[in-house]
Amino acid sequence: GSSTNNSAADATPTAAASSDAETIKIGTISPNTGNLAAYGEAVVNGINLAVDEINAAGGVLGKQIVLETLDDKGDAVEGANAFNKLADDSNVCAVIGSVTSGVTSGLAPLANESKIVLLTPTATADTVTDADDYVFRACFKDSYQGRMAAKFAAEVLKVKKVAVLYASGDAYSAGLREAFIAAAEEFGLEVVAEESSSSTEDTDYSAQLTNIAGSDAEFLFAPYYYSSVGPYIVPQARAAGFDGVIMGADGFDGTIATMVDDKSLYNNCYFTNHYSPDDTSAAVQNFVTAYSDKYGAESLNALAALAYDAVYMLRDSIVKANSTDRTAIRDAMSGMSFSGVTGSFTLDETGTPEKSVAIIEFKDGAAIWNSTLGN
Amino acid sequence: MLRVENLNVFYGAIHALHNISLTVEDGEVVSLIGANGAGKTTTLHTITHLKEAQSGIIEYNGKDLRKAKDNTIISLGMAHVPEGRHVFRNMTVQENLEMGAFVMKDKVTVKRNMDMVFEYFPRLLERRKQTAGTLSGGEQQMLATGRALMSNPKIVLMDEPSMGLSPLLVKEIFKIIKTLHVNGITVLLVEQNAKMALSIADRAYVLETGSISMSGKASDLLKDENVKKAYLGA
Amino acid sequence: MNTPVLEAKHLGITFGGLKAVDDFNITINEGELVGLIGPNGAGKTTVFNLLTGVYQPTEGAFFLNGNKMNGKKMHEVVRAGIARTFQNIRLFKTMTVLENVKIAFEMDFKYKLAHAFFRLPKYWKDEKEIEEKAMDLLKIFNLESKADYIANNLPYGQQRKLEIARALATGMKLLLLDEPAAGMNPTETAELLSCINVIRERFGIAILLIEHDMSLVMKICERIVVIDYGVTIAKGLPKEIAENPKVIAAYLGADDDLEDEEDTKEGA
Amino acid sequence: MSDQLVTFVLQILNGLKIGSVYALVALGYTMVYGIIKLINFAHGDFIMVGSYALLYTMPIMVSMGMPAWMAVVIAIAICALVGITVEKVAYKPVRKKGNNMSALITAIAMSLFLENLAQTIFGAAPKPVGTIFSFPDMVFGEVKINGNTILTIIIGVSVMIALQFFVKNTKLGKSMRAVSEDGQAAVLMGINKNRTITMTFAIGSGLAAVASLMYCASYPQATPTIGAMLGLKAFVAAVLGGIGIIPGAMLGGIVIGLVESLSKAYIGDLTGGVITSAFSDAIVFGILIIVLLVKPSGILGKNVGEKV
Amino acid sequence: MKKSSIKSSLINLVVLIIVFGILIVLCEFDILSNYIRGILMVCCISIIMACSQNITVGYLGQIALGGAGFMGIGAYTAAIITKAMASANILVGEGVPDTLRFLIAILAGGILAAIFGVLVGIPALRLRGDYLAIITLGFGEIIRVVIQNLKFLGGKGFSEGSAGQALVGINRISNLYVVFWVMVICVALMYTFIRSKYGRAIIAIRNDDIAASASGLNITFYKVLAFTVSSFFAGVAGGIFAHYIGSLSAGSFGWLKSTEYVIMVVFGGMGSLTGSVIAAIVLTALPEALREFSDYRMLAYSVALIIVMIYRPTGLLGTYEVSVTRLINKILGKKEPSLHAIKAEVEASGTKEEEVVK
Ligand SMILES: Nc1ncnc2c1ncn2[C@@H]1O[C@H](COP(=O)(O)OP(=O)(O)OP(=O)(O)O)[C@@H](O)[C@H]1O
Ligand SMILES: Nc1ncnc2c1ncn2[C@@H]1O[C@H](COP(=O)(O)OP(=O)(O)OP(=O)(O)O)[C@@H](O)[C@H]1O
Ligand SMILES: [Mg+2]
Ligand SMILES: [Mg+2]
Repeated sequence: GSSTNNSAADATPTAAASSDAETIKIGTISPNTGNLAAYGEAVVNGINLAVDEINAAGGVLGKQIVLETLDDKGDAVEGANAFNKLADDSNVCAVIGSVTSGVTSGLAPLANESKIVLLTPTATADTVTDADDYVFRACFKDSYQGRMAAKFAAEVLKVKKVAVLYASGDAYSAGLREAFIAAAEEFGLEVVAEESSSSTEDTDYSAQLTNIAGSDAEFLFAPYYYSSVGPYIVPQARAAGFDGVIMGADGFDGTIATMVDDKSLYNNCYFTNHYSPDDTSAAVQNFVTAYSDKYGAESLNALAALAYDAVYMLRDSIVKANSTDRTAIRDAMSGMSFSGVTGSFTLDETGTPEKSVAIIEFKDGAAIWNSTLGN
Repeated sequence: MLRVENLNVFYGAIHALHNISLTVEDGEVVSLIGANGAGKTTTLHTITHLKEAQSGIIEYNGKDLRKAKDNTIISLGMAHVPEGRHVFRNMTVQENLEMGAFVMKDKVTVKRNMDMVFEYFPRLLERRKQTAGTLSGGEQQMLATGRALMSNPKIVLMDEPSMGLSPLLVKEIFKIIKTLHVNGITVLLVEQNAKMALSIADRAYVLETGSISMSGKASDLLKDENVKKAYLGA
Repeated sequence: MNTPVLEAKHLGITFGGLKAVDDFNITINEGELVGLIGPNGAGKTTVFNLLTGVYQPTEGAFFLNGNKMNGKKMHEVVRAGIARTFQNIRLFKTMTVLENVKIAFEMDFKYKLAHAFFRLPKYWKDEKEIEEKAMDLLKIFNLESKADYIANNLPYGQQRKLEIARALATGMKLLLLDEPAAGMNPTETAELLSCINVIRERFGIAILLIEHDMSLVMKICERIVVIDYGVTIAKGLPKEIAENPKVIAAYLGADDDLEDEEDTKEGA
Repeated sequence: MSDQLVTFVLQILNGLKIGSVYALVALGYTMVYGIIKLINFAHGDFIMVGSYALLYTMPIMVSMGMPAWMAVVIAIAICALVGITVEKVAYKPVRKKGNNMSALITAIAMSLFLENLAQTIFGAAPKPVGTIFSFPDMVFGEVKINGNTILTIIIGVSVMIALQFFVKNTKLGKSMRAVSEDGQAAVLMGINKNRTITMTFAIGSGLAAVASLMYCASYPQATPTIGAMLGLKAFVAAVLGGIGIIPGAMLGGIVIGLVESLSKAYIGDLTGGVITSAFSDAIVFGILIIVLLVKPSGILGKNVGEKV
Repeated sequence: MKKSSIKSSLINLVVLIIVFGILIVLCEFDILSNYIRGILMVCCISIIMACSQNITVGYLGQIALGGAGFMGIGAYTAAIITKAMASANILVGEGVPDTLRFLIAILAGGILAAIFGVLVGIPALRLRGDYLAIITLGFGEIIRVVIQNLKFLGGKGFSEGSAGQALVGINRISNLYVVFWVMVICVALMYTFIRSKYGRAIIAIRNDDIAASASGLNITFYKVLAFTVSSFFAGVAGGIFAHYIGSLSAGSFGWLKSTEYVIMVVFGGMGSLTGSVIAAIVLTALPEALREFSDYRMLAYSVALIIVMIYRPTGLLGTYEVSVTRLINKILGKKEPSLHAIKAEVEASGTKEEEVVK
């Protein structure tokens, strides 16, 4: 379980420089600048929050955790440089990162070569953890999440005709779309319209949504991030005349902060998530409160929660290994069971959690737990 | 009217003008002659702020020109026909002439001046609506000269106004300079065509590799053996 | 003389309603030097532009050694044998004098991409040969000592000469010179004149010359063509032209109280 | 109307909606390019500045009892100020000493700078912009026209006409043209070159604020990087229409918007799914390339070749 | 001339061997960390890219913003080829060095990029200046979008591929020693190219294209040639990149990446290959050196760029080429008229003059 009894207020500074023996150094890699910086920000906040809590509670193995937070700008080369820098530092016992699947795919082989754990909180592309022994993640993978969305559509919402809108240039979005379509067939859904945008950073989806509204789809699967869901996709879909269900994946988490003034537009929207913010469990509530107090609710989303959990996963592994040896940590993490903000799970042989998904629904501007689905 | 004293100008490390001094009195036509690269253009450029001086005095009607803002020079009554014409290539002939009267407020005078220019250069009237960039070399030269006359200048600095012009037009240009002279307008004239320049000027300066080597009454210089040899091709 | 070097028949071009050149005819024989004069804006430069493929004629045709040249691009015309200089000097300003000339030996360079990439012997041989040829050309213009200068640093007069040298390097049969003496003082003009004489002797090429400096024109042109408003108004020997009343009215101007132009630049 | 026709009309309207925003941004681009021949890569980021300015001043306006859109007045002032500052601090010194290329690089660097500065100040997380105005939609049978789209087009056309008049007929406008063609000669004519360029930037950047108002009305979110793609598209629009030509920018913006929307809507069906709507950016560039090859200076561009 | 040129080639070779020797020693004795080695690898890639872009941007004087697109073509081609070879068991296994596959792949990457260079160059180069900039940018974006949507270029590739995903599992067989020499050879080839009639023609066209055709140069041919050569080397750089990073996403070859390399060219000096080399190293290392400042590093980077552009608009070297021979002569106290130094100065003032005279 995760330790949750501390508020952030009395956290010790994370950058405290003390001698090697007294601290445990963890490296992190995320896009802190550039156009993905918003994701990096949430992840870094989540990590900092967890580390501050752990340190305030006495650290790990009696030592304080020190972070080395590096930026990859969302660029593979920058990511590789950052990773090498961390791997070269023998004090760094594990690396948390990176955020996007694109960059993380590039880091995975490096992690294996340097024999250091690479734990990505958020890279959901299926291939990320496939080949490499040292690569783990805190999130479920796209194929799983996409499947769950289809299952929800078919079994809970009982819709028949579905449409898909996705970003073909984005690994996350394209991966989810593939999984959803594959599962749609299995669950007897008919895909009546499929539209795409070139990236998740587009601002205008009206043309595609007009087509979708013109089809007889009752359900739209749109795997995008909150930054486009809130201001663009949902309002534009409604403006185009689509009144059906709009469903997304964990990228939807955080939409509340990006909604336009008319919250009723978002009714009838669902998404699969790693956790539910209104879950009454202590772990979730403590996280939500602590995060909002410290960084504001604006950037609170699944990315932050996963990053937060990643730190605790790593802590648990270190405790279990009772050492900061890189390989020992790997061995401890392999197949570990964990329970945190984003649920309770066990890592499968590739290093990916098998966990249930929470289905969240928007109701008049609030995110409300709807149900929990598992395989 | 115009007094230049101990002027020094550099292009990077190249010392283009060495301690140049010259004066132009009210109503005079003064010629500046010299070989290619002697610094004639540089002198004119420095006077109208197209080039910065290193040291020296430029005084115009008692006013320190070096301290004046560069775009106010024309308002002081000084117009410049620059070397290389510098017409506004994408504007029509007429628009170019209007630009010449940019600082003038009185529309009637502008109209009158434009008519005067068209009278000097009927060719420009024919080409009134043509964009200046497509004019022939000589036509552009006329336009540049005409444009400078649009602002009722008291003094005109002319840099090789006859360059590239047909013999007929060369005569025309010199006639215009004479007319200006008669009308009391002061002219500082830079010319390769030294013989003609000297023949219409009151006084002249000879510039040699950035220094004034000779000066005096134009008619005297015209007879000077050295000048004849070097610049008149005698 | 069998076929003339250049034969232009009824050449004409229109710019948006303006007939810049109309029914222009000219025949130039080997070794001949013909002058093309006329008032500003008469269409002289435009004739050059037509003859070098800058513009395509809207009417007529022209032939080099009997071969039709219409429709050819500029570099094709040059390769066929017509080279020119420009009214506003166009040098490769940031390159050395030698490089400026070497460029124009394009036709003589035979080495291929592979030779260049790997510096095979053929590369060295060609480069060396052409460098020698280029230096020979520069010598004619007294520019050999300036071979390593950046073209932009040359005084105006020498830039003009370099432009001519570069044109010669193309190995042309007909040279078009557009106001080579503009902006030159009488002394420099005289030098230019002797240069032109030297290249005529050395290369035996034909030259078509645009110039407003009548002292030069009258001295070296064997024949003169006068155009005005794009139309040919006179053709003939220099003497005839100088006395032609039409030419005087349109171009030369009558003698008057100002100093006479003709002898202004005369001398040396 | 048949369903297909309705959809088609709707898609045209979608195109006009984004196209009119591109047009507004492109006007600012063209304005600056027309005068100093600089592709001001930072122009898109001025839009970003405008959005943040709106975001933070709107609540103030509302609390003072004024309509939210009045915030644009302050946004214009802020954008103009930023534009002038950028010009003075970076572009002017580079223009004095440098060449085209160094100016272009400076503009790109300035764009990077503004984006990163915004991120440092406002954070990377996207911020929603409240409702600026809700213009009633117009309904014609089955077709519903978005009020904001109509307003954006009206504003775009008015700005275009005003700018065109301004450049052709006012003294400042004429001095802008003169400076753009030959700065040295312009000074000789008595034109204050620096002031003219400063004014150009002020106007161009002020326009960016207007553009961001209309942009935020349709796409209500501010992030440090919204300007990047928007700026690029608008620049493409300006080039397509004929850069430096004011009506060209307007036309280019609308054309790009329409191409984008129609290609997103129909390309999949037309090509049997080989090319999907995700190619819309590629198609926009493809159209641009074709237009430029046919007409190298853009749709309304004049082809003034160099006189030899 | 031939003799002195052989001499200076030899000197350069000796210097390179010494540098390489130092590199081997540093690597073999583990003095260089993986981190530094990675950066050195990226430097080599950047050097090839910057030099290749210098051919179009610097020497030909055309603003081209599509370099990364060609790099992408090279990268994907090379990656797909080694993947195919690996799965078909060609040139793999005991005794066959990975380097052989690597070299074949990057060469193929270069060739395909060059072919696209011709295809793009012929229409694009009819335009000039800012128009060319936007059109090359457009081609670059089209290339990116197409790659993004090709199924066999995503995921595990081939029939297991999935569009939009990063192409993963590329053999990381770019060895720093090999890459070093590939980089040296590329730069040397670009140097000999520029110092031949081809390079001269390209520079002449930048100076004055009308005068160039009046000298008999087929400017379309030379422009397309320059563009093609530049694309070829960009493709080679892409091939190396693919085998260094091990996974590719089309997003990394967008126009912003292209501008990064153009920035290197301008920073080092348009028309100076050694300038590009230096700039590639500096600008690759600079963001790394600024890591300490984390969030502020991109701010610092952009400010640094602006400052350089203000105080040194022609870039660090202008058109000056650093030469070891000259350096040695200088140390030995031999005087040699340094022609190119003069040239650099003229160009500096030349550009300014152009601005004034227009
Ligand atoms: N922009 C410049 N950069 C560097 N040197 C220059 C520049 N302009 C002029 N010079 C140099 O300054 C000197 C004087 O030039 P200037 O143009 O004033 O001569 P000029 O007498 O007008 O000659 P011309 O008869 O050719 O017009 C020359 O040596 C010239 O090379
Ligand atoms: N591209 C063009 N578009 C429109 N008009 C043009 C173009 N080129 C030339 N003209 C016009 O054609 C006429 C002839 O020009 P050209 O340059 O041939 O004259 P020129 O005889 O060389 O005169 P100069 O002696 O002054 O150089 C001029 O009136 C000019 O305005
Ligand atoms: Mg001069
Ligand atoms: Mg002419």
